[in-house]
Amino acid sequence: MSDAGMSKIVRTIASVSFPFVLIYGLYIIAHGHLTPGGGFQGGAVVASGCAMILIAYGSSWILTKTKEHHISLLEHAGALGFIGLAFLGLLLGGVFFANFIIGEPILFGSAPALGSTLADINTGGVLPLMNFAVGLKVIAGLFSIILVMAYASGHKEGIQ
Amino acid sequence: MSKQFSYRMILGAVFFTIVAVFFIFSALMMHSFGIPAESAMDDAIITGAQEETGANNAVTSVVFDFRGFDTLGEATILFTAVAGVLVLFRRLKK
Amino acid sequence: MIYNIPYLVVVGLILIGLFAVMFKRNLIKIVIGVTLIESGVNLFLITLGFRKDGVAPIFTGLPEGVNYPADMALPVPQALTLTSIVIGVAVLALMLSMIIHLYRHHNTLDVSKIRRLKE
Amino acid sequence: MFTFETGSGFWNPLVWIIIFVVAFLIGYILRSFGKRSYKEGTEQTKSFLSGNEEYDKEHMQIKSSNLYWGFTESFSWLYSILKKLHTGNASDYIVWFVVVLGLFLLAGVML
Amino acid sequence: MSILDTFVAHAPALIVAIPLLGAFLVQLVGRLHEKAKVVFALLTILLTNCFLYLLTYDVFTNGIRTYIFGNADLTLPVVRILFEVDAMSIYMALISTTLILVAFIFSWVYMKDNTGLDKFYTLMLLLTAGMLGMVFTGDIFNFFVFLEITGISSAALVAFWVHKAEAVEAGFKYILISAIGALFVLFAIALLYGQYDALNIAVLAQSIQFTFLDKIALVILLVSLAMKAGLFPMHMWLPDSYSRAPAPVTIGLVAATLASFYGVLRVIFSLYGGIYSGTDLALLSTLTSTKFMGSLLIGLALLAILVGVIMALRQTDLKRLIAFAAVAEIGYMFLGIGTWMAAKTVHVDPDGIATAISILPYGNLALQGGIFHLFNDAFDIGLLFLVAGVIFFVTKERSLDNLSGLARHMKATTIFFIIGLCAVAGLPPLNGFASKLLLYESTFQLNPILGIVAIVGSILLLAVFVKVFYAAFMGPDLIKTNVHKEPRSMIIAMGILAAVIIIIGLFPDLFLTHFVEPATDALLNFSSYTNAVLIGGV
Repeated sequence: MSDAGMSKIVRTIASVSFPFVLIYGLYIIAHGHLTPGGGFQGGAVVASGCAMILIAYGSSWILTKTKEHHISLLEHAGALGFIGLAFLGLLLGGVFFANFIIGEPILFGSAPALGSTLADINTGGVLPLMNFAVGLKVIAGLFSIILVMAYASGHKEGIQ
Repeated sequence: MSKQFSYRMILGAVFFTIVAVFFIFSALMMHSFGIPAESAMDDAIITGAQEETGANNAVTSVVFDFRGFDTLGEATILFTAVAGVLVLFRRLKK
Repeated sequence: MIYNIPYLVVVGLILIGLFAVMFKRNLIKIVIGVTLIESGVNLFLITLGFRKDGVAPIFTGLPEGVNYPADMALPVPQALTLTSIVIGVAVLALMLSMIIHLYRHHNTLDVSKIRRLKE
Repeated sequence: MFTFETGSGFWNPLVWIIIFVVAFLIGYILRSFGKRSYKEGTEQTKSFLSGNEEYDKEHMQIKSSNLYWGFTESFSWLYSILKKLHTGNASDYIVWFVVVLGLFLLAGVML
Repeated sequence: MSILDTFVAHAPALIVAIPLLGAFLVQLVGRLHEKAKVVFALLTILLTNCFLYLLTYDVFTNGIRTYIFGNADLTLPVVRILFEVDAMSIYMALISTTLILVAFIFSWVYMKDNTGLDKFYTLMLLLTAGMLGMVFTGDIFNFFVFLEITGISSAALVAFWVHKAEAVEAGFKYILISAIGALFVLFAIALLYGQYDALNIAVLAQSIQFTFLDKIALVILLVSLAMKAGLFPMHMWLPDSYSRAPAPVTIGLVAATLASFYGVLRVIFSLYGGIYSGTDLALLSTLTSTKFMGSLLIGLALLAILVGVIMALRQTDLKRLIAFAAVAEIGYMFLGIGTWMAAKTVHVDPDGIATAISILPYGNLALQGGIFHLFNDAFDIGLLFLVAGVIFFVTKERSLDNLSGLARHMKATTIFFIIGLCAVAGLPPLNGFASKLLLYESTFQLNPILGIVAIVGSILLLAVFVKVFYAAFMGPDLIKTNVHKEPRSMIIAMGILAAVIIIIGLFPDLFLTHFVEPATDALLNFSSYTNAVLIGGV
């Protein structure tokens, strides 16, 4: 992979297909508590889309658009959101990792009927929130790993 | 692979064979594929998942609720790897 | 006995990986060996969770006539495999970063030549 | 509080410290019998090396790699084995893991 | 329920979660000010320590404490992850947090010229969280996850000085070893899960039948954890990574190695405790296998002691030398376990029929010695590594050949080195002797050769460190440039360890009855460990 990126054809196809990959990944994250998928899987899909852009345009181009520590900040946000939800479970639900939202009359609060049901996104308690936090974390984490390694294999001096 | 046989290759080959034999025996002695020997815990999870976590996906309910702490550890491992990779490729001069 | 073939595949993957780690000299191949062992273990976990004629343990749009839990695949091994895969990614990323640095320092990927620390 | 029993014996650090103090006192008493009349800066304080010149301080220091020369020399056969053992090759570390795994499988599973 | 009770009730989770939260926050805090990250990391560890002391008091008065994550509505079987904290876990957690605290104090000045310090502290906090999780968890898969956290973070920390080829090489070796070891641990976990459909250690321990697959799982768990703990033929990564890591990281690695050793203990005494601690006649068929494994462990432990000290004798790199001494010390700990495993006997009546199985009293004594030695090893080796770190910081010199006359400049360091020397070689007034005495006496009763080898190893260890003392601290003042006094934070760090060593050396009995014996009893008392989960609480 040369750092200058690849040909115009590849770039165009990558930019056109990137939104679809993004939407698909976000769908997998959002429906993690209903259908196969979840934060990790959807995050990996989105991160692979980002990696596609990275390969098409080269890491130097990416680094002109965004800085590595901004991505790192997103990852921190994901990690803090996840552990924060666990701590909230301790404060509001009485136990670390308590599912404190389920049964409450707020978003994601309602419990599904038992047995075979249709998809109702308004269920799951803290699970969808955790999915989002983990999804954010995986996107940012995997992308920053790929970005740093792509940059470092072309440049001697470190990043940041 | 080097052409000459050194002591480590002979030693490694002998014990690799022993380990391989034991592993293959253990594979043959596992319970039959598709018929779990014991499934009390998983059955309890499947029946309790919808009621207790409100999620239709039992796997997600295991990942984020029943074994949520594992997932925290897993997210931490990814965080560790990112921190490790960033440490390795950091700028060395201030 | 025929039902144990998946377990034999698992053992085969683990042994191939172990063989690569033990006897291959290229660092990248060693890392491939580690990932092979990891895939073997992941496959083992997933294999343990399979139930004959079972469906995925998801209630959304569950077909009629599936009596759960007896006809559902076990959910715990799937969760464990997910964890294990992410761990594998983390280990792989760190190993490859170290190999990039090792190559810069030693200008070789031969593991038998990268041994300044010995005796 | 200080003593603990080991089944066939006991250990008490206080006893040891008292013995230490007593030994120190005996040493001090013996030292006080010595002559006080040596003169500093004369030949009396110089070390005697069979009539040879005394080396500089820098050359008097034995390097650490030469410190147990006699021991390492007489056990050179052992050291040559141990050197061969510690190859520093990362694959060898896994080979040793497999060897011990095989040994334990033989000892623990077969029997 | 008072606020203190609430804190104690949630302490097991908080002790692991607080370092994790700190690790996630430390980079953000580090942007505020140059020193803010160090202060923040130190405060995190201090807060963790406070909770740990609360929990220590509770566990030593009220017994085992469990903590279930998430709302526990399903009763049996145990499906949720739970933490099970007994005296042994507390014992290990106290060792790790103290060492990490010392490492943080030491790193204040030691690491100040490096870049990437925010990530350094992140990784150190993650290492802490990983170790604490390993010692607290009651779930075997959770144990694996924390094992990986510990392994990955410490591998990244070993390679922290990436501009040095040796550091990266050591880091790669460490992560290779730790990845393979952890994967085999996971393989064994999967074997157990496939048979019993449980991941909780207590539930598994109740149901284990010691079938062929169980034996294979036991061997794999034992060997891979022993590799991470540095048992003899698999010890070679240990000198590499210990010697090339920055000194504060080395302290963390010592603690991480001991956490793996704790894993070995848990596997033998809790997971397979029904077979090993049981004296039921039905276990007669398993006796040969366990005794053979014990004998093999003893053999490897003796080789570890001898090889460790003999290799240490010819080293010229100071940190590598201490690392080989650490290999020997780990051998002593495994000697304790091995002796306990081999000390089972069968009582036979005149007709040749077995009437009873019993564990001989010296077996328990050996185990006590091993567990006591675990503590001593952590602190003695830790202190010596700190001294080596100070020497490296002041002179920028690793090789003993180029060091000389350091006692003229660094009086405090010299005194701390003498304390560490006496302690690690098992010289009488200090703590190392007390634990080694237990090991000598008990192993001597099993077979006199064991005791003799242990004593010979101890003597050679003294010779090793006398060499270091002569070469580095005595003699003429060769290094005239750049030698300045050691910074105060380093003296405080070494002082904490030295103080602990002296206090335990003076009051070995107090420590033995109040910490080591409860820890040993917690290990040996297999039924109380399982009942805490299966009957009480859950």
